[in-house]
Amino acid sequence: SDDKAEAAGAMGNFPETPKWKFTFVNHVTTNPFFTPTQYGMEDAAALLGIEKPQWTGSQNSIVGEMVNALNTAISGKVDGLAVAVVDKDAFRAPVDQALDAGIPVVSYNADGARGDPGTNRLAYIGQGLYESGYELGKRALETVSGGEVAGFIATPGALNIQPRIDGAQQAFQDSGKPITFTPVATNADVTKGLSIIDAYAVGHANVSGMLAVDAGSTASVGQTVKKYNMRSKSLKVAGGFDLIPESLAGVKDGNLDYTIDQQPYLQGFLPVLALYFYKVSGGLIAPSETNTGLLFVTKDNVEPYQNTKSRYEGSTTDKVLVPRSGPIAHG
Amino acid sequence: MTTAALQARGIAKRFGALTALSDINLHVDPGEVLGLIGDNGAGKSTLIKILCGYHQPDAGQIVVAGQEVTLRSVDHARSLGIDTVYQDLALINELSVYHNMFLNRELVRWPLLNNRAMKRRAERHLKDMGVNLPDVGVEVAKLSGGQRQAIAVARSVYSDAKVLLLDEPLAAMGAKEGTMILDVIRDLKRRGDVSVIIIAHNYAQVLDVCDRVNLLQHGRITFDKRAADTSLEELTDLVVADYRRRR
Amino acid sequence: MTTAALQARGIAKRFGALTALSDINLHVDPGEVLGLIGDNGAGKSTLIKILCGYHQPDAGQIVVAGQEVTLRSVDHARSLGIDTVYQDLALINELSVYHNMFLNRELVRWPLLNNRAMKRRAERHLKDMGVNLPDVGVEVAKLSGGQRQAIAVARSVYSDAKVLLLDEPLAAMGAKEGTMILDVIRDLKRRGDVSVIIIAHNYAQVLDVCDRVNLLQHGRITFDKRAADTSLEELTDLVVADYRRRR
Amino acid sequence: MADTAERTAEEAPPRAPRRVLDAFLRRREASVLLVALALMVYFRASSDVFLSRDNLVNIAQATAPTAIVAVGIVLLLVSGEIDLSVGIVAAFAPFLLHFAIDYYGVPVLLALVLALALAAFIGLVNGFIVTQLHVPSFVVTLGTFFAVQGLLLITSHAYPVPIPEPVQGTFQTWIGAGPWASITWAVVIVAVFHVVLTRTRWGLHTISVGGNPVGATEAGIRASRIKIGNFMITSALGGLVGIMEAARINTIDPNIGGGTTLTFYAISAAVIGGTALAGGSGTIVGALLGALVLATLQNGFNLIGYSANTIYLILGLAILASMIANQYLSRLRRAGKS
Amino acid sequence: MADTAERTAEEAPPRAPRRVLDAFLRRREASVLLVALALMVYFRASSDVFLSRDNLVNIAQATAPTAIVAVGIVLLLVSGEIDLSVGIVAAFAPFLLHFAIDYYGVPVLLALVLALALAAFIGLVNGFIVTQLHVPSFVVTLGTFFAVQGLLLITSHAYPVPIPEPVQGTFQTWIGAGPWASITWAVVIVAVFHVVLTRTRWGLHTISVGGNPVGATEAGIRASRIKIGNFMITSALGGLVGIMEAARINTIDPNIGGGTTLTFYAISAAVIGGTALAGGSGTIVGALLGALVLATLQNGFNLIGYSANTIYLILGLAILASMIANQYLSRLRRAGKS
Ligand SMILES: Nc1ncnc2c1ncn2[C@@H]1O[C@H](COP(=O)(O)OP(=O)(O)OP(=O)(O)O)[C@@H](O)[C@H]1O
Ligand SMILES: Nc1ncnc2c1ncn2[C@@H]1O[C@H](COP(=O)(O)OP(=O)(O)OP(=O)(O)O)[C@@H](O)[C@H]1O
Ligand SMILES: [Mg+2]
Ligand SMILES: [Mg+2]
Repeated sequence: SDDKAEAAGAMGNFPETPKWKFTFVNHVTTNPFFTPTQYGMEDAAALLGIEKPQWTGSQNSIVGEMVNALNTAISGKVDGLAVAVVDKDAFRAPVDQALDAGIPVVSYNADGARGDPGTNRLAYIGQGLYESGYELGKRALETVSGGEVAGFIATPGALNIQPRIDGAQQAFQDSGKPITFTPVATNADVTKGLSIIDAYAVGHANVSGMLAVDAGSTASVGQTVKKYNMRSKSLKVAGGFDLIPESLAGVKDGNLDYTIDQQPYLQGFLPVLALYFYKVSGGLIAPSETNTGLLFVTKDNVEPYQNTKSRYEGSTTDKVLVPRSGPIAHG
Repeated sequence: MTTAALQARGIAKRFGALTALSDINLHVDPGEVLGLIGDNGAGKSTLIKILCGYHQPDAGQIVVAGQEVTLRSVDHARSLGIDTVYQDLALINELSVYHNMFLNRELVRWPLLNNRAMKRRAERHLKDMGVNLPDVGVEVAKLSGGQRQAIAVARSVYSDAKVLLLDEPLAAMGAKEGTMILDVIRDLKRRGDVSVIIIAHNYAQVLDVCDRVNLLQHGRITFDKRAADTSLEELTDLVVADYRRRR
Repeated sequence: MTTAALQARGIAKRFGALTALSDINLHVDPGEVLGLIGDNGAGKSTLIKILCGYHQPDAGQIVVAGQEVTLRSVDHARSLGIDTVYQDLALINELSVYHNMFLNRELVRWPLLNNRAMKRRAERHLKDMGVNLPDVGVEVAKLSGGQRQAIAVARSVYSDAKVLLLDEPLAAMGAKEGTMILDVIRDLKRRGDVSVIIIAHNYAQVLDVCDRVNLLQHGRITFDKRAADTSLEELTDLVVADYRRRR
Repeated sequence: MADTAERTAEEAPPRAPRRVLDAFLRRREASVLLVALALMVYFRASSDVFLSRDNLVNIAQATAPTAIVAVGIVLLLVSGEIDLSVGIVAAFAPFLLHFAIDYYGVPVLLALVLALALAAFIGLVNGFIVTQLHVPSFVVTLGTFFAVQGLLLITSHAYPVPIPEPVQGTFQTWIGAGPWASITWAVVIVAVFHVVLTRTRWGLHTISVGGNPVGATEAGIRASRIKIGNFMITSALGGLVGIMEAARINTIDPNIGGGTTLTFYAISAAVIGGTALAGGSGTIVGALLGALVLATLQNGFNLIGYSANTIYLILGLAILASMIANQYLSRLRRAGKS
Repeated sequence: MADTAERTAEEAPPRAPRRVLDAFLRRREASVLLVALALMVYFRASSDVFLSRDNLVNIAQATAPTAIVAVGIVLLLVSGEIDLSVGIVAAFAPFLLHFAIDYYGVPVLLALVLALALAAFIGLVNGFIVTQLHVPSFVVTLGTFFAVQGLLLITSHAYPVPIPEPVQGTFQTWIGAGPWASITWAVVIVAVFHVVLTRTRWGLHTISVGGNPVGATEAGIRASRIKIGNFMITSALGGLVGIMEAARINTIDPNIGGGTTLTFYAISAAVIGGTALAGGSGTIVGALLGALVLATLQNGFNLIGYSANTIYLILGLAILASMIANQYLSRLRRAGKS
């Protein structure tokens, strides 16, 4: 059947197209955050009958390596590019070069600095890291009004998480409340990260907030809160990012107030669609700015995340239909 | 004629463009002490390293007690009763004197090393040889040249090997210590079942302890006489003659 | 009395609990060859390493050509004209023969090494000494024991040092090669301006080439005679006597 | 050689406490231990809770994985080799356990054995290529590092999984989740391999092979066997650490070990403890103490609460200061021995 | 020694092409070069554009930074030391340039000199602690790694800055942004230091100090001076690479060098090129070729279109295969020399 599809080369009402190959350039290629992004990108490609996009870039947010990967893709004459523009200056020239070579480029997940995308990409599809960090802080401010808040970050300076912590810090600053926000470095090794957060907790028994900006640290915050029963002490808020099982368990058990879902699946799925439309329409359908949104997973809505494994959250490779019923929560 | 304890037949060895040994035929009988002499760089050490299984020869056979064998490794040769003192001594600087003396032949009270027994035996053997060390527990890196050599020699002499290959065992030894080692070798000879090949540049010592002398020149054995049938003068002449001819 | 070329006064050296040298007084006059003998582990090499600036003494003074000096380093000693052949030879296995011969005294056509000149000179010197090598470009790791020693000796002997310290320069040398080195030393002596301290265990060679002999025992110089006034028998007896007394 | 310079006379038996102190100072590990103790005193002075039970557990848990991997690293460094892949083996092993249990229904203990055996097999491959094909271990293990990372990411889809049901409970506690579980494992493993390195033929030959490869071969020691064995031990220990840590953090995460981070810490612990990178000399107890020093530094400064950027500066300076002190102490120690 | 075994007779002068081939094969770097060429042939066969000008620029730009840092690493490894901090120095140097120009108005060239001098100063500190205070270089440079990382994050607030105005244009092109700029620097630096290592006293003494530390000291070589110098060279080269990369990627990013990643690649390039971790032997041209092999592998598989997870597996296996081939070739080469 696969053969047939290829021979026909057409999907749905779309015309027969070459098997276009798109390349995603990422800053932390092996990070679990982007596992659903890769599923999204694969699923979109399968839907459209094009080749599975390439997932490449840097493992440790080294911009030089990303630029190399981007340039290599341009040399390789790929059909479309999605780039996480984690640095506003570094990608300007390569993106221009790609556009000059007739390769459409969109940015996803990160788009330069606030108010300055830096590159001439056709559109941005994602949700800003800085903004999501700001949201992390803002949500915490609903319950914290003073004291000490720690923000845990695995690798300071790394482009996938540093903007989040900067955003969170800004949120606290903007609030004007008497809160001291301290960024605390954990570790690339999650196990060391847990020990470090544990040590911080031991040394700061009266901390009023513990936030984290990466998956590992978020899970570790939940575990530490539980271990020292910090909810019964001065802790007002604990939260973080991403939906790995241990974080969800933390939310469920009330050790974490919330964890933020940046809907990474869409950050893979939508760029493929955008690039495909551009190609198939000869540029008539230009990619449009798309906010993939941000979702707070709290005790109230954590259950479906825990009880179902889905490609959409990265917890399984299986194709699943996630059932739901009842009214949809709204404001 | 008795079966030789160790025999080399047509041994050749090249290092890149250099032919170190071209056609070596040599044997040592049970209980015999053979002296091997030759200029620096003649290939004596190379030959020893072939006879003990460290180097593989490019051609030729090795016959141990009448049995043709391919020596796969030093360990293999040792299992056939061939033990060696190397010119570079093969000591491990990081280990103590007694561990070096029992290297790869450690006394074990399974699973642990029997350090006490090794220490005791090492002390006794070194004392028997007249070697006096600060302490057998000291690392060999800290020893003087002669002390190091004494350890390497003691290690082989007190093994129960059938064939001992000694590459310049006396080079760094003091006058007195050298004499004592020669005594030990003479004792072995008296026991009658150990064969020894000994390399030395001091011909007086060679004639003193050896039954027979071989000269290695141009990759071949060019001279083979009983010690009783030759003299210090003849040996010295042989070598100097060669040197004069070349000049 | 002439000023000694090199003099040691009350030199002492300890290694941890071990007193290697307790009170050494020794001198060598300009143009003199001094033989230093003693048992293995007596402290001869330790003394040489102090005289060449490698070890720092725990006590005592060193006087070079009448001037009391503190030898800060081997380089410093060398700048005062003291050059050394170490018992461990101090060769760099990774370097070629000629680089080793000129180590830390390289011929330079700034900023580059003058390899051609070093090669040429190395070849000439080694030939003069009767050393025959496959090639001076070969790494010393590949050489035989005697070849290595010849290089170390040639390096010092052909420097223009005022005082040569030779620690067992003949130990691994063949009969012929040893004799030739002794000839070279005799040539130096004839020139009259070079002083030599030579350590050797072969007393015949010592008496052959030295003007004076010192015996190092129990950390002290216990014997000091002109070579002409002593004999092989006396020297051998001295050492054996000590050995007998201890038994 | 009757004339060996004599030992100095001052050998009158010292009094008992003096003797214990002497025996302590004679040990090579003494100086690192002193550094560790000094750090503890300093941090205790800076923070009341530093010596609380909770925090000691925390330090113990941070020490254990580094120490256990460092045991293997010491064996390898002493035998003249290195292993960069051990950290990724640590990440892979718990996934192997998970696959065996959740996909194939293998009983827990058997799955543990299987996972460790597969880990050891990676060590075997490393050792084989190093000793038989003569490729330097740095490149070989860089290659297996990438290859195993690829396998890990492909099979795990770069996504964490929960601890398998049958592992939860006793087994999980016992293998790593219990407060003192991992440090107990570490101490036992350190003790065993300390004995192996210092008191068995294997250890002696490991030292020989690294100290003087030519000499060891001339003495008939089979260097390949020793090295391959040490690669296998290292990988197996790495695998154990991975499973232990997964149990402790209660999730099987592809980021356990942080790629090369764990390896790096382990090498650092080994070197801090007194193992030479150049081979031939090392101490396993020292590596444990090295891991303790690193864990204490990290814990102490985090307890005090330095912020992200500052802590690196402080940590770096503290490492330098500690190691300079360590060097100074061990020179004192050597002088004191005389 | 007249009796030295003679050279075999087959020394009739071979014909010219044969002679050139022989001279080539005699070089130690020959086997790595062959591996690199084989990879190029393979990738050319897999992808038409592999040898396009654009892609060659990509490969050149990926090779250059690793190769330049590897030059310093080779010098250090040969002299028996290592430097883990060089990657973070690379990240720090462009910030130093930025501070000097944007905050203090220092002219560009002077700022470059200042930045490199400060980088070299970090090397001086490393070298001083290693040689004078006798702390192993692995730990020292681990300490400076953290300390400099702290300084970097504190002063940069962990946030990238644009290239200073005065740097933009000619200077930027010339130092790293031009398509062939960085590889030109790399080739020049490799050539210079190849001569330094093989044809000057400094190089000879570097080899001596690493090959036989006792022997070198006995010969009067001042090991400390040599080592400190090599630490300074390495740090300065690291600084240069940082500035070069900042110019190329058009941003001053605190993550240039990726912490230890650049260092790691440089060490790998050195070892692949034929430098021994144990000291005493190494080749700078080999390190360039090692960097080329790594860059080619990375580029080629990316061009073919492998995705992240798979690429690690492939890359790892390719490293192993290449290095086994390399070892095999160099054994052939050694046999062929005879
Ligand atoms: N591994 C090697 N590689 C290359 N050449 C070698 C090697 N080993 C020895 N040779 C060469 O082979 C020749 C013979 O060396 P060998 O060590 O056997 O001499 P020898 O007779 O023991 O000399 P000596 O009396 O000086 O010890 C020498 O020219 C030496 O340079
Ligand atoms: N670095 C050191 N550390 C500890 N002990 C040492 C050191 N160097 C030498 N010794 C000890 O000092 C004593 C004298 O050694 P030295 O090398 O000076 O003897 P030597 O007279 O040269 O002997 P030989 O004739 O065997 O060469 C020996 O007992 C030796 O073990
Ligand atoms: Mg020999
Ligand atoms: Mg001596």
